[in-house]
Amino acid sequence: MDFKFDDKAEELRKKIREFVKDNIPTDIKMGLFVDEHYDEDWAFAMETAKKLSDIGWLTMSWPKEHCGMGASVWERVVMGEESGYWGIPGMGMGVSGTAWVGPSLMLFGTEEQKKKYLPKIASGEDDGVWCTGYSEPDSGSDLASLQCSAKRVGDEYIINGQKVWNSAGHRARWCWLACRTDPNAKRKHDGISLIIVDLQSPGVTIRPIPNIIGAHVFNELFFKDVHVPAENLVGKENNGWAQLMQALAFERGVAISSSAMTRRMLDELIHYAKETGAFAKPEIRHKLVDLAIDIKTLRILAMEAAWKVAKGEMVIHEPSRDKALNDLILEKVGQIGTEIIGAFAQVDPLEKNAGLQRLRGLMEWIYFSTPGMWAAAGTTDTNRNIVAQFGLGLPRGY
Amino acid sequence: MDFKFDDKAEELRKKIREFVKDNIPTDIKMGLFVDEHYDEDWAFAMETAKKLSDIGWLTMSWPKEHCGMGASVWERVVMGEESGYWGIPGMGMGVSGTAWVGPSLMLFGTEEQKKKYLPKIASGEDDGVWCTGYSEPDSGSDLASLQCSAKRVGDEYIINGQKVWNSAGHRARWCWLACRTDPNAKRKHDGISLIIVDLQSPGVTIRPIPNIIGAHVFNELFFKDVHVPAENLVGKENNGWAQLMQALAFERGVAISSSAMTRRMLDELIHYAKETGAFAKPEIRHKLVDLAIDIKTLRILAMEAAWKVAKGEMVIHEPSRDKALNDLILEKVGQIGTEIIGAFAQVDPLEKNAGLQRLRGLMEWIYFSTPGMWAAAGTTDTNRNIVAQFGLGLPRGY
Amino acid sequence: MDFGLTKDQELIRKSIREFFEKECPKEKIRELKTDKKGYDPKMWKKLADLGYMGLVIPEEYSGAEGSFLDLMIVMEEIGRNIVPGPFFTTVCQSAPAIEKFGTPVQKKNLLKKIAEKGEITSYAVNEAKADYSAADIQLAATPQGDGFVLNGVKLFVPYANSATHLLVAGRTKKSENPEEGVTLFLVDAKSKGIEIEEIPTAARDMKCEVRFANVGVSKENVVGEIDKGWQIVDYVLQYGAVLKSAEMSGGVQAALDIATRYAKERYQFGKPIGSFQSLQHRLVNMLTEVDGLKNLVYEAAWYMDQGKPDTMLNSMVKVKANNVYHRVCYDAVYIHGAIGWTEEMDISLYLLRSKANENDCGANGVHKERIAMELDRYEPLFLSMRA
Amino acid sequence: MDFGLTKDQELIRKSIREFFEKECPKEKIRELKTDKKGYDPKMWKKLADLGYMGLVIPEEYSGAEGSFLDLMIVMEEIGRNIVPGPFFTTVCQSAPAIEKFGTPVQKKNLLKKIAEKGEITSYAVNEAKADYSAADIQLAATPQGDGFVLNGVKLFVPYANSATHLLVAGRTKKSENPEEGVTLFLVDAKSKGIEIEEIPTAARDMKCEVRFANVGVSKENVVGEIDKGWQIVDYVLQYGAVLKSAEMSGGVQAALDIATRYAKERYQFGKPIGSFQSLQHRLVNMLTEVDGLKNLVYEAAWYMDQGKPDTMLNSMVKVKANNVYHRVCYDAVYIHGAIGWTEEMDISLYLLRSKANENDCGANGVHKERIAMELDRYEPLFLSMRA
Repeated sequence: MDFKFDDKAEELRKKIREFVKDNIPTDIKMGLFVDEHYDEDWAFAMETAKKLSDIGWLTMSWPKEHCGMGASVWERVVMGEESGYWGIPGMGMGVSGTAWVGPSLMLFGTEEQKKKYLPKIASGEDDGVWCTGYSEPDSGSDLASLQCSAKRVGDEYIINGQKVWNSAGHRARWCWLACRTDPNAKRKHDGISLIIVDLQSPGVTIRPIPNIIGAHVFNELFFKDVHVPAENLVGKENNGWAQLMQALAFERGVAISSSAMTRRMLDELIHYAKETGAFAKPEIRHKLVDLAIDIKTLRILAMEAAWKVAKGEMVIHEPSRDKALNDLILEKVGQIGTEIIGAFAQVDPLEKNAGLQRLRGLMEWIYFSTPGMWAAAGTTDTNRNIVAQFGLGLPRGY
Repeated sequence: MDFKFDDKAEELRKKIREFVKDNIPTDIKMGLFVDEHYDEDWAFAMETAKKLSDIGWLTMSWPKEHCGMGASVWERVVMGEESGYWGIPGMGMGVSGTAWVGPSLMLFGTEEQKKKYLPKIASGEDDGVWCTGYSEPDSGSDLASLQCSAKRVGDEYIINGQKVWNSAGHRARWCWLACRTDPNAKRKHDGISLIIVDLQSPGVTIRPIPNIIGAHVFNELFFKDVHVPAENLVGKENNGWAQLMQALAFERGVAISSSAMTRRMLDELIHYAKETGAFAKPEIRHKLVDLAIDIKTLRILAMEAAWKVAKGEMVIHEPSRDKALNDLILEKVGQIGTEIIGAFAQVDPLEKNAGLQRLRGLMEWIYFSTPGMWAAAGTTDTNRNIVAQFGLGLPRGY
Repeated sequence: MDFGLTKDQELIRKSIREFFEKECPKEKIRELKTDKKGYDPKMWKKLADLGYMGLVIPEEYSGAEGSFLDLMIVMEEIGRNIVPGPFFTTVCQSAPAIEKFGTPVQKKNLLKKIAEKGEITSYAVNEAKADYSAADIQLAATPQGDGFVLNGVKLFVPYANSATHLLVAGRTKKSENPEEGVTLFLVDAKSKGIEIEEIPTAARDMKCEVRFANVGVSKENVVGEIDKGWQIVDYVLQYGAVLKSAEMSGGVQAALDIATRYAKERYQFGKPIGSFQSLQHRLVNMLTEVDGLKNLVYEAAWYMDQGKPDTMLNSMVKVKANNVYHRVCYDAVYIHGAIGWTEEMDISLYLLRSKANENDCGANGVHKERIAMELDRYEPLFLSMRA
Repeated sequence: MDFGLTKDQELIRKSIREFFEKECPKEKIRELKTDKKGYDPKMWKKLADLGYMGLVIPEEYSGAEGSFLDLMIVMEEIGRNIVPGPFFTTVCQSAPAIEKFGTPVQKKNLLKKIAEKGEITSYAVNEAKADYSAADIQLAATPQGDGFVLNGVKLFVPYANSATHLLVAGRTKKSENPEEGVTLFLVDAKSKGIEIEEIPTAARDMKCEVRFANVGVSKENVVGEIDKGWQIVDYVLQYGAVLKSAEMSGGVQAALDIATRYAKERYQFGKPIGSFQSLQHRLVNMLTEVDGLKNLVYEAAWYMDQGKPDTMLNSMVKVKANNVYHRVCYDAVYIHGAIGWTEEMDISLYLLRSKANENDCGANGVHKERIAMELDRYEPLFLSMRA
């Protein structure tokens, strides 16, 4: 056993903190999707992405041939922790590109696709921003029932249909689209393909879906006879479901950065509670203690999963286990956070410079974001189903 | 609206308290099934039952023709509250007889059965003690799959099979037995009958099943070629399932007395916490406050259900709703109770006169009883299924 | 024991529910979020004309002299339809304070105007801590000439920008016990020196910051006794807590209905999502919470109605309402999946109000301590049997 | 970062697990509940012969000088198989205290006997409050002649009736800060004036009441410095908390396995009950808790092993263990239905130990306050970036 990071990873941590000191304001607005709403926040995020790219951190886990650093698992973990804690924006550029489009392309893409798209993502340019097109109005948890169609006509696919919940859709150049290429497949899972769509193509319409507090995070994408070159097919036609499951697994491994983010929230809360005198109340400080234990637990679980990955083991149920736990922690942060803030928790967290906001609106942001997070990347229940099946070997229960 | 009891009910409450003052020790060991283990406790319970019977309270809700008082719903509620709060033993004489055997016989029994059994129950005699034979080793939540068979031969039924979880089986004279009279019925629900079995019959064996703390509450009953007169059939042959559902509904309406019992526990806990100084700690007293609110909530829900009964409405999902809530409250009482007691919560609650017991072992009794209670009278999940179907109109989900 | 409404009360519920369904569809509520006033004066006028402003005001001041239970029903319906507006602060906070503690002149002036014209009075108690503690009341009320001069800042004052009057808690004396030295003033909202600014809340429920700079108020406008205002604040806290809880109870009843309906209509994996057991049990727990809150509110309201407020129960009800409102709205949004988390779904309007509702009339901290104080005082029943 | 065991550690785990599976079947555990000693001396002898008593005792005292992690593995396996016996109080509480704070003579006398003969030493700290607070230590240790005289009562002293020695915390000085004036004594369990009585615990884990009436103890038997014993108590508390948590972690790993197996094997409504979603999700939450506890224990034990105890983490681990042990055992029993609630099912043995485990080495109250103290001291990382 060894619960310290290796020297190389710790060296990286030091460098990241220097970067943070020079580039990231200490009072940055943090939180899920927080930088996608305001133009100036997005601009700052992209500016930061460029800087990260220059150092090689934006896609550090990618191999060197694809403009990455070939970073080790533990370096990636350190990057995840630090970016979560310091709220480094632009780290994901809307998440999709760096987190799963790139890795998926490396697994399933053609040489031409790799050459065309990977450098764009790794460079931190606007052209490297992606969004993901999975869900549809009638296909949520039951994703395999999706209907958006891609019809092969000559050298092209013609796309028709609709996607929803496209986070960063309004910031993205490309869409990582799951669509139906074989409407007659026997099993609904067998007719799906992944296709890259240029969002600047004619026939694409993007409609914002303001979230509960009016933040522009989600979009609806409409495809009307959108022509896409056949070379944009990723992997094999009708083999999209397996590729997509792989991509989803990349998506769910957020526990490292999320536990670091909630740890930052906790640190800020404790500090605030000390300053306001709330920490002197046992009924408050015991709740903070409980939360601290939860966050510590999520961190060690995420570390254990990373260790398995580092050993070359498959992790199947672990990311789902950690995602479901993270869902619970987010609620607790929002609850105890807004309890400590008190009446000031009513103030709109989206409002810039609202004088009565406390802790920059972080706690309200988390409070109102949480139910959305529960539904994202597989609902809490969906993730529990996965753990039941693959972690405990129980029969499918739904 | 009116949240006061009528004068008659309040008058009854006064009388019950006088009875308690004269007959029930203030330091009585209370709790679920507590009086079935020790012989002297059972003797005291039966002695009390006799006294209750003399006043007419043992079966107060029964009509006068069946040795009852024809008490109103609200009088019964008051009786339930007071017996729960003061821990009046013998109130149920093992529960089955007074709570559902009697009422079921009045609905489905023959005149002869009514004449023979009801007065025995109402008299508080040993011969009026019943146990219930529903569950079998392989038939728990899926009760309709029961296999214990009753074969009609001439004027008799021949019973063969096994029952488990027979609470008070070792104290009872009669068994209220659900058994299979038609093994060839198409639906498993359609071959079941209810039959009265004299436990003194040859071929009946009773084996104790000590519970987790060694208390003798449960029994196993074995029937080997037990001859029972055909006249002991209750209601119609093969119509037992419907009658049994009715009896189960009687069984689940325990929220009134249970909320009063937990209220008593809470009162004792608060008193103890004040004396030991624990109440001065906000992290403790806030938990007591939370518990007080929960108990108050259960009480008002139980009252609302009683009000519907008093109005002549059918209550279907309400007892299940309240049972599931009661399950949660029992856990909380055990948790906060043992937390306040501290290290002394390790002491065996079954031990009489253990010097280091606090609050007479009540808190540990509840702590260790609760998981058993979750499984009794329909598991928590089973009750939630009932609420989902009948309270919310959702499709069957299991 | 009777949990039922009278025929008259049923009628009130039916009328006001239909009124809101017609006059205040969810689209209007969304529009009002960006409205400068934050409520609809036309609907307000109609409500006043129908007599709802004066529902519990005595007949001599042109009111209907209805019961507390009548008012509770209206609040439940306001919550069910999440109707925005100054009804609560005017009818459920300011008016009862004036009616119980005001001078005959104050009553005549104010209550009549509320009942007849629907004039808005806003209750201003919160300051920098905004925690309903006596120590929070620091707005200086300094004697000057025949009256007082007010200096300080009040926060989260509902619809102050539309009010004709403000009922303001100020400090007339510093003392060790912060409950002493509080005085209530009925202040003309147009007085010189008053500045009102909207606080941008998540619910857009028009809470204002009100700044007082040398605002003069005459002695006649003192409500109740000088330095003894805390009992009025306490009265309004209890009165308001029960009615705010009724509003929240109405809200979660609606949220449960919406979520249940969605669970039946939304199909995934070829069946309604309401057939999945984990989701069913979530809904069942919501139902239990909703039923529990509803009936606790009824009980507390009935005691209020009888003129025998149950202080412990009143606080229990608010804690329960706070917990249930959070739990039910969170789960109701979750049951909708991602779409529940958008502006366009009605369910989000309910969740948006959670932090406002939780803090209005006291969050859990203040009420749990009030309950604990009652429990501390309370002689347990079982001891009565001991010799 | 490495969550793995070394080959040697894997071997320890394998050996001790097999040993307990063979030597301590559940039937024996049930029998021992009514045994006067509460443990099996024959098995104990074998354990000692195999060197487990001296696992972490230095070689010079005939021990194996193993690591803290080795000991943690053994405790995990003891917990997994819920092996009753005086291992914990001897090897995980008394021996480390003597090793770190004892005189060379004490070490030689005691550690050697533990390692070689498996002699039992019991740690006696709890008194009337039994809450691991310094104020609880009131047993009077009065100087007399060349030594001290002990008077008082110790509670919940494990296996004291089989011990050759007792390690006793007494009060040598009253002072305002109760942490001052505590002194530890190594007392011959057969000394005149000692009375030992079994406390009937639900777990029948042989906790004793030990009464001291004018028990003489010589100066040589003082462990550490006079009046400065609190640091030893604190050391043992942390050392023990991590190892008790390891035991509890082993217990819930087993409980989860048992419940999962039962859920697969038990059929109702024609399918395994493990296919019902509500039950699945219950098991999933249990798995998450079990995995979390296990890994937190590993982390805390590793820091101990490195000689850099993480005080905050140690307390977090015990709170987590307390919560998880309750949750998992409760749910595991529930998943079994009524049969889980009987003596005959193994799962009940785990639940029976919950209150003992929870209170041994500190319940949540004491550890949450310890964590809070650390948090209070702690300079948050994010402030380090501020100029």
